[in-house]
Amino acid sequence: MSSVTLRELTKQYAGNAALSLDAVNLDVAHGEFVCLVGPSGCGKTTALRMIAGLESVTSGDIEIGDRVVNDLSPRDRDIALVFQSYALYPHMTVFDNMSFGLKLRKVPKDEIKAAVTDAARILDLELYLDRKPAQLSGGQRQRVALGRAIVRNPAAFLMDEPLSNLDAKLRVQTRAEIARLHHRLGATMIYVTHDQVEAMTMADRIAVINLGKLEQVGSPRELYDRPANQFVAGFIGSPSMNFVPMHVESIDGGIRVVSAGGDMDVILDDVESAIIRSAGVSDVVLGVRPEHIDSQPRSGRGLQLRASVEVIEFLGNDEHVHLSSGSHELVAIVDARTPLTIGDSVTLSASIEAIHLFHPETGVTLK
Amino acid sequence: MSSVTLRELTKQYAGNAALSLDAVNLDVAHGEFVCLVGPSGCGKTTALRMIAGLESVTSGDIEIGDRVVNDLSPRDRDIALVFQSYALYPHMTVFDNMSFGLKLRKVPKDEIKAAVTDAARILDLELYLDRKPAQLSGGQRQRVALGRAIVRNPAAFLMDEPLSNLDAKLRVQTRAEIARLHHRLGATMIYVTHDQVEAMTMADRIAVINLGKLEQVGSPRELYDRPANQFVAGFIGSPSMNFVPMHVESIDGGIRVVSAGGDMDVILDDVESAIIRSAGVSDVVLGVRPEHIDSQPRSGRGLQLRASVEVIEFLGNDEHVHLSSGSHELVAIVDARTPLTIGDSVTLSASIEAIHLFHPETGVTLK
Amino acid sequence: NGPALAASKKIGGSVSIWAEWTSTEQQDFKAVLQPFEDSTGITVHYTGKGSNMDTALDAAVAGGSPPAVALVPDPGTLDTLAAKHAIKPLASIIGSESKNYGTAWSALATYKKKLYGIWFKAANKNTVYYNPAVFKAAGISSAPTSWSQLLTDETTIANGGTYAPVSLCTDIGWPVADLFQNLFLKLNGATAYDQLATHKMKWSSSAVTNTFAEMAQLTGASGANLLGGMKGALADGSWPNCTTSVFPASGSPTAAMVFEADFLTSNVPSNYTPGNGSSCTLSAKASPCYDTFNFPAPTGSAYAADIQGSGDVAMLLTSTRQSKALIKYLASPSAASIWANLGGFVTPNKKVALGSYPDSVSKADARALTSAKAFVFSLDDLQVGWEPALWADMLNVLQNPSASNVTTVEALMDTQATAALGH
Amino acid sequence: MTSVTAEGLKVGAPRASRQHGWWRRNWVSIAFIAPGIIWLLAIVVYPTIATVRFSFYNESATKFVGLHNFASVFSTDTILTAFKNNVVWVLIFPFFVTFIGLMVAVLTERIRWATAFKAIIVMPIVFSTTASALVWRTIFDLDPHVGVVNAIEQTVSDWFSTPGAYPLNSAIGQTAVSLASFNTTGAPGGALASKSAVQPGGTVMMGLTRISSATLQTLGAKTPVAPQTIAGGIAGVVWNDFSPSQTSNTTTIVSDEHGLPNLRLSLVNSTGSSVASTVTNSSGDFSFSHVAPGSYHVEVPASNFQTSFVGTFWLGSQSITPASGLNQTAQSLLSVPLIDLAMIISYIWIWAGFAMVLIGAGLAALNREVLEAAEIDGATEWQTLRRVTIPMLAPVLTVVFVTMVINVLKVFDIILNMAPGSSQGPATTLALSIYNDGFTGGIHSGVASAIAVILFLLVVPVMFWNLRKLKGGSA
Amino acid sequence: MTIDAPVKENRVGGLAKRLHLSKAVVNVILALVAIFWLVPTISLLVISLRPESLFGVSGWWKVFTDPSQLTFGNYSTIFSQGFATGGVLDSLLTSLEITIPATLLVTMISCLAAYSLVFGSWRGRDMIFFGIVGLMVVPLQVALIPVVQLYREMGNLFGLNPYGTIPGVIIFHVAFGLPFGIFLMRNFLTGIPRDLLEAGRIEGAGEWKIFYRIVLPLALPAIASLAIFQFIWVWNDLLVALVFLGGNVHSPLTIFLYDQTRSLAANYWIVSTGAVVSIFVPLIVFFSFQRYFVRGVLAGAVK
Ligand SMILES: Nc1ncnc2c1ncn2[C@@H]1O[C@H](COP(=O)(O)OP(=O)(O)OP(=O)(O)O)[C@@H](O)[C@H]1O
Ligand SMILES: Nc1ncnc2c1ncn2[C@@H]1O[C@H](COP(=O)(O)OP(=O)(O)OP(=O)(O)O)[C@@H](O)[C@H]1O
Ligand SMILES: [Mg+2]
Ligand SMILES: [Mg+2]
Repeated sequence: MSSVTLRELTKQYAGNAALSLDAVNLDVAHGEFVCLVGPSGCGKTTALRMIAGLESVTSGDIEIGDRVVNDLSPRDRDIALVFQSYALYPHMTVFDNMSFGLKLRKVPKDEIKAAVTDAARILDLELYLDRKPAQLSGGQRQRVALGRAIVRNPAAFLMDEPLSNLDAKLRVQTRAEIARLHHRLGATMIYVTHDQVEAMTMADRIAVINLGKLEQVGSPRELYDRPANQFVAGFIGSPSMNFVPMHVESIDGGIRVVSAGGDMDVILDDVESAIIRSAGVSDVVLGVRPEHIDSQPRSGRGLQLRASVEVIEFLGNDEHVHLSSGSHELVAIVDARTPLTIGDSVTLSASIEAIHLFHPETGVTLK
Repeated sequence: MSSVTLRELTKQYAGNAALSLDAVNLDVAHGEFVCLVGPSGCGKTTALRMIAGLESVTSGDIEIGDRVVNDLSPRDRDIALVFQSYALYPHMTVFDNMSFGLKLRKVPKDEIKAAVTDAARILDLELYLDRKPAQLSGGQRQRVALGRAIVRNPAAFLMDEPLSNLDAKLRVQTRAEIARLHHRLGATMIYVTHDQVEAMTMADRIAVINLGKLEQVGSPRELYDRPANQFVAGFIGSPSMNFVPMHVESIDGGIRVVSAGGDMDVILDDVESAIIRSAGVSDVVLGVRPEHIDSQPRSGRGLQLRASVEVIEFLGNDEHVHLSSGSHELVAIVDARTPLTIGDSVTLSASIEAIHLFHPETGVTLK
Repeated sequence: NGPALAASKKIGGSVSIWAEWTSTEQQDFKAVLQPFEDSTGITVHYTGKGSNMDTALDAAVAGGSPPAVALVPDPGTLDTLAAKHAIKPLASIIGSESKNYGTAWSALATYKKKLYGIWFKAANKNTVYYNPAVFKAAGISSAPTSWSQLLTDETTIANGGTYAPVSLCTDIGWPVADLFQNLFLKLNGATAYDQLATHKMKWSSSAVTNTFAEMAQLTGASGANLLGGMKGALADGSWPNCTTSVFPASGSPTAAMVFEADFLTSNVPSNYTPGNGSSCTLSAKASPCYDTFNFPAPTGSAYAADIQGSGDVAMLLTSTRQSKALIKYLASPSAASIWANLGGFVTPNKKVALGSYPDSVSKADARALTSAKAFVFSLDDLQVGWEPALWADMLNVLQNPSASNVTTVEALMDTQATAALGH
Repeated sequence: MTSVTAEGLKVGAPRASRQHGWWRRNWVSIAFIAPGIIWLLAIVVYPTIATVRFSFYNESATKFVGLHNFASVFSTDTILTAFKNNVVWVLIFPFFVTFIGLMVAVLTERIRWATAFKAIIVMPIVFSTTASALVWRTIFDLDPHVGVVNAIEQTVSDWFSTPGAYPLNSAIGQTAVSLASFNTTGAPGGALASKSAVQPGGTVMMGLTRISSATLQTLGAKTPVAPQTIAGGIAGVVWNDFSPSQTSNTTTIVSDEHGLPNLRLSLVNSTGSSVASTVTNSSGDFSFSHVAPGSYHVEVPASNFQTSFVGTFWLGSQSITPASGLNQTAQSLLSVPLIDLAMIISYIWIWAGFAMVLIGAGLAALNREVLEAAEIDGATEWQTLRRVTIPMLAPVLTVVFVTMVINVLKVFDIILNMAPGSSQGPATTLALSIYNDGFTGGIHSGVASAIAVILFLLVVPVMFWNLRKLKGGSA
Repeated sequence: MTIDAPVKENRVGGLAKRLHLSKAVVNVILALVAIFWLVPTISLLVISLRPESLFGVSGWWKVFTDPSQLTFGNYSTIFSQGFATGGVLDSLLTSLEITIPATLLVTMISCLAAYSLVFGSWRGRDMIFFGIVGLMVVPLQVALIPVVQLYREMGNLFGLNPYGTIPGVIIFHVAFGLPFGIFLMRNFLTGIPRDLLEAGRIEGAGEWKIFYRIVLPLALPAIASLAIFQFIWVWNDLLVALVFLGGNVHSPLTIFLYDQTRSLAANYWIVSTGAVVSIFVPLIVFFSFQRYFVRGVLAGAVK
């Protein structure tokens, strides 16, 4: 139940020239739930392990509460960590795996039993308490790893993709349990996930990391609506935002951006035009989320888009429609009942609010 | 490039009273892509390992092509397996891990190199070819495991949650690559996943397993639209289908099912009523998918539903709305722009086509 | 038992003593100690250290808790310990008992003019053991008394075809060295022997070359006189295997004689009776015999009565009433007589009556020892630092006595001796 | 000034805290290793240093002699021999022990009687080396009645060549020779021929000696009689010309002498070709009838003395590499005595169990799924073993291999106990030299210490190799 | 049943047979190896059961045709002294008194040190390890006298001279067992995934707890091997006991057996008898540790 602060935190592994974490600054307030997301290998696990005290700090500081803990041993940091690799004790039963931390703290036997039984019930592990990890399925192992963390009552939870091997149902269930746990304990949580839904639904704030650098931190809605740059825009949301390079054309006082083949175009209003002008670019990257593409043409301002249907992926209620417009590939999510067939030429649209524009070189958000 | 057939396949692990696989019959046609889904611990990995020849068969038969392979060693089955736990060779570099199978087959050096480089490019592993597994992130390891399978050209691919540790973007990308691989090679694929989207988008057919038993096999649309029973209905689709126990009431010639508090009710037509009557039940379970719940009341036949809003989860374009109706919890997916706030009392609806009815004891689908 | 003991009154307490002896010898020695314990009330703790005696003693001295009394098998150790002041001079302690030993023996226990030890047990390495019945089977009725007779008898026995003349102990070479030393002593005398021992005489000298040549006569061409030929001698010549072919515990002997010191007695099975009587038979079951003769010198040699041997010298490491009493007791004839009586033991203690020895063989042995004109200690034991090399060289010559090889080996031995002894 | 101080503080403070942190982080690790280090320093390192010091002193450790001891180590043929033998041991033994241990450990995983099998393989370690050496010494014994190996060899060789009627008497190592009056041609055991020529109508007396009475008894030899002349033929007698009662009589037949039955004889004419052959009867007499005029010799062909197999001297020092004819130093460096092989075999017998147990322990810890992955990748069992199991076992295999290298660098007890004395010189090793030079007859230092120091230095490369390998292997 | 049979016959063809064959081959190979290994062992046993007089005269295998050669004479010789001080049973106890503590200490200290070498983060670990492996080569003989002198110094300084006492022997054995012990344990521990220790560390386990609750259980196969070997080596030691026990009235089994032999050479029939007698305890040790060689001790630990 402490805040966690990273100051210019940097990590370089021996034998690896690149920085696995590059001057990351992050404040996680007491009781806050922060999700770390980012592409595989961007440094999420590294960050967690450094906070936990398992990796030495190359430079920068880690504060838990108001102490710099750089040199503090993991066990003095009072945190729980769910390992991406589970790291179960192979020689102990599930019960012993989960109760180990409590036993070390000399918690009375019956309390331990109660806590473990409780966690096992939540995680649907009651039947397996006497098994050894080798006799469990992948998902069961992951749940044991999770259980091991939640039976304790630490100041902060660090969780490294704790639900990645669970099926959808169990995942929703466990997600809810973690959220409940977070509320009940008021514990600070730093949670690595690659699941959009998890990040969006659970996090107070999401931190997006790329190549060891922190790209943006903000509430899910902020990241979704106002990504700081093209990377974040592309990373948040699934399927990810469609990007199309566009050319900037001046038209009577305003600005119009248009794709190479002319199959897409947007007319900007004055404010937007001014921003583009001040950026002094002749090209921009247009971004539009698949779920914001309308299967109907629209009258009025906004994106107009002519394309042909390439692939349709059925997803129950929705369909992912892969489109080809000029030389560009786009994805749109449409209602499964929309009558589309492969090869159709369609005109689609998106409202002006749903349109993002990015600097073609730096990727910084312009609109 | 062979069919895979399981006949009454059963597995019981030593020291585990329950059957981990219980008389499973499954035909995977030559070149077909079948996804195995099911709750954690249901026997998916067990099935794959048995097909691969890593677990002995307790009873039943496995055929690959038209040979019974029960007693054939894995080496002679010409399959590739992506392990849930990766099982990388710790002493080899990424390159060696991926090329090992080819080297064993005495593929010429340059062909090996080409194949590995190609796979590494697809999987974004080019920078890591010289590293050992211990120096990789979780997702990178998983990609190596995947790469090891795809560089080979086996008769069948068995993949155990091969994308679980990848971020959304990479996952979509890799998913596409696997689909492409599948088309290119025409290889038979048996693919374990807990990701709905993967299963729905990639599979020719999905096999749903529960507690070691095969519940239903069918195309994604079949499973989504016409689940054989309540388990499949609940398992396919995320968030999963809402289930509400209802009482059967006869009304002038037809049947009306109504929830305990009366907050929900549906009036059935003649055909439907006849089915319910012939089933001779006085209670049914009603199922409706969250995405099929309309945020508007509707005139005409269908589900009418009065509820209060409990939790709203923001998901970018959509929101998951957790509702409480009488003593029942439901989830509905609504457009993020729908003006809802917590505590609101709302009336929602679903069309009669979206309504499923299940036998209260057996769970068998009635409508 | 002896009058010397009757005089001493009960002292009590205990004393520790170490020696090499284990097994049968250990029991015999304990029998020697018994009367001492009985009459003085001192408990004696005996520890048998076997071939590690020297090391163990070195360690014990270094470790600061040595035994009160120790018996070691070589005079070099005595010198080393005396130099370190680890042992006590004995003259005043044992008094008149020191006169029980001949000057040769006393000299060997003296360091810087002080007497530090008494030679409790001695071994006569000039002894040759033979099976009288085998000799008789070849038509030889008496043991050879000259070198040439020995060679003739060998041929006779060989021609008989049934028995090999000699079962040669080879082991790692020390028995061969003993054989060489015997022959060298008998051919060249004690003075030359001492010069060779201290490397004042070169190994490449003609005396050595001659000795090797004579030794080759003894073994015959490619070991023709040896049991199993040269190959067999090398393969099976390990101690004490080499004795069982002359004195087998069951069955019949295969060889006629074996060269080694008198300690071989303890390896002769107990059903053998000493002597060369008419009743001796070839079968180990009926009454087999063993007998010895002195290693013969060439006829008319002046060195026939020179003796080569070894022994165990008792030293005092800690001086207490008990330990002094014990060493004095060991120096007394009564102690030695007890073991003499049990057999397999000879002492240079002149005061021990020949009558104490149980049989003709040990009597003859003791007589030889006490009547020796000159006594020399086993030469190889004095070659500190290259003793194993010397043994190897001896085996080398044994296998290939050709003149050229002898020259090579002799040169080698000179180098080795110089390296080890510094001259 | 103040700003500088502040600056200094800023730089200094974290450093101080880092160091403090070091101790805090590591004190447990240090405490864990401390007992071992202290123990080793006191009881092993200290004497080692003493040894290094002694290697520069004379034998009684009283005088500094510089490199003298090392010089004499390298100039002494026996020590060169020891070096060479150590090399032979190191080249053969560790590899085979590790290999057999690995194979056996891997294979035992598949059998039901694994525990029993392991016990059998481990048993030899449990014996003291003295006992093991004793056993192997009897197994390799020269005498086929005692040594199993030679017994087997004999059985096999007897299938191929049948011994003669008067084989070498292996008990005493002799074979028949003729007396001087009956010329010898060839070596003992070769063909013998009558000395003086004989014409048809003449008689031949051939006295041989060194015939075992046991042989005569078996053949039922009878008292010989002087031969009677036969016209146009040659008659004669062959007898054992040895009588215990008249040892000096070598010209006439004495009453207690025996004829030599069953001897094959041939009549050889003046050109040296055999014209007739016969076999003596029970009194040793023989005759050739209808002999053409001329002068003849009667020959006893060597085949009569054809010995049965006499055994391989497994424990002997004959070289199995061609080294004869070289000078002493070259021989000590190049000859590999047969006994080295015999001892290495025995030592493998002793130590394979050690390797098996350790490697078994390593196998127990392997990640099975990785091995399964190899199987899926199409590796045969052998390939899996070679390319996956062995590399993953590298740390344990290194332990076994390095331990065995060091073990054979120190080997001496098996030689001391197994080699017959005559072979100890040719089979000696450095450690045996230390033992002999420095240990028998009290403790000397000097050369022994120098050898020990050299041994120590020999291990350094092994350690380097081990360390490098381990670093590469795990991350 | 009768319907099933032909189907089963067809389906696997020769392949199952081939598999069975390979299993049979393994069994045959191992049986041959076992026989090769057993011959000397049996011969030792037989030698100990034959009278002294037959040794070196005829092959031991003769007992199989002439069982009358068997005798327990050698055993009764050895056991003749019974329980008395200096008797075989007294020596057995002394051997245990030396061997058990020496084994426990070596195992414990080696594990601790190896843990520090593998999982510690202090610098110079490799150098220390390097040095320790180097010490494996120090011949025991060269250390005897310096250590005895050291013992005497200890006596002078602290009034406790371990020379001549059983602890003195143990101290020496432990020192000379440590280099191998540390070497073995270190190389074995490198195979334990670090994640496991880290998990323990995070859960609040101190190094000691991690060591004995996580690492030790996982290292059991290695510990068992080390213990077995250490036990056997100390059990079979003669030299150290001879040198260090001085005049101690209790002596281990090896010395007892040594005493049964004569001063100038070994009596092999007694040596073999003694060897047979002295293997029983180590064999029991082996069998009781055998069960720790479980397969896949680390299975399921990490992904
Ligand atoms: N070696 C084993 N011994 C005993 N039981 C086992 C063993 N391996 C798996 N099981 C049990 O068998 C059942 C099926 O396991 P399996 O690994 O096939 O599940 P799964 O469907 O792959 O689950 P997940 O999605 O969690 O990986 C589980 O209940 C598991 O606990
Ligand atoms: N021990 C190591 N030595 C060298 N490089 C390493 C080591 N561990 C990780 N790396 C590298 O550091 C980078 C960050 O790794 P990290 O494990 O933090 O990634 P991640 O964000 O957790 O990825 P994933 O989602 O795939 O688990 C990766 O590129 C990885 O290859
Ligand atoms: Mg990670
Ligand atoms: Mg699984």
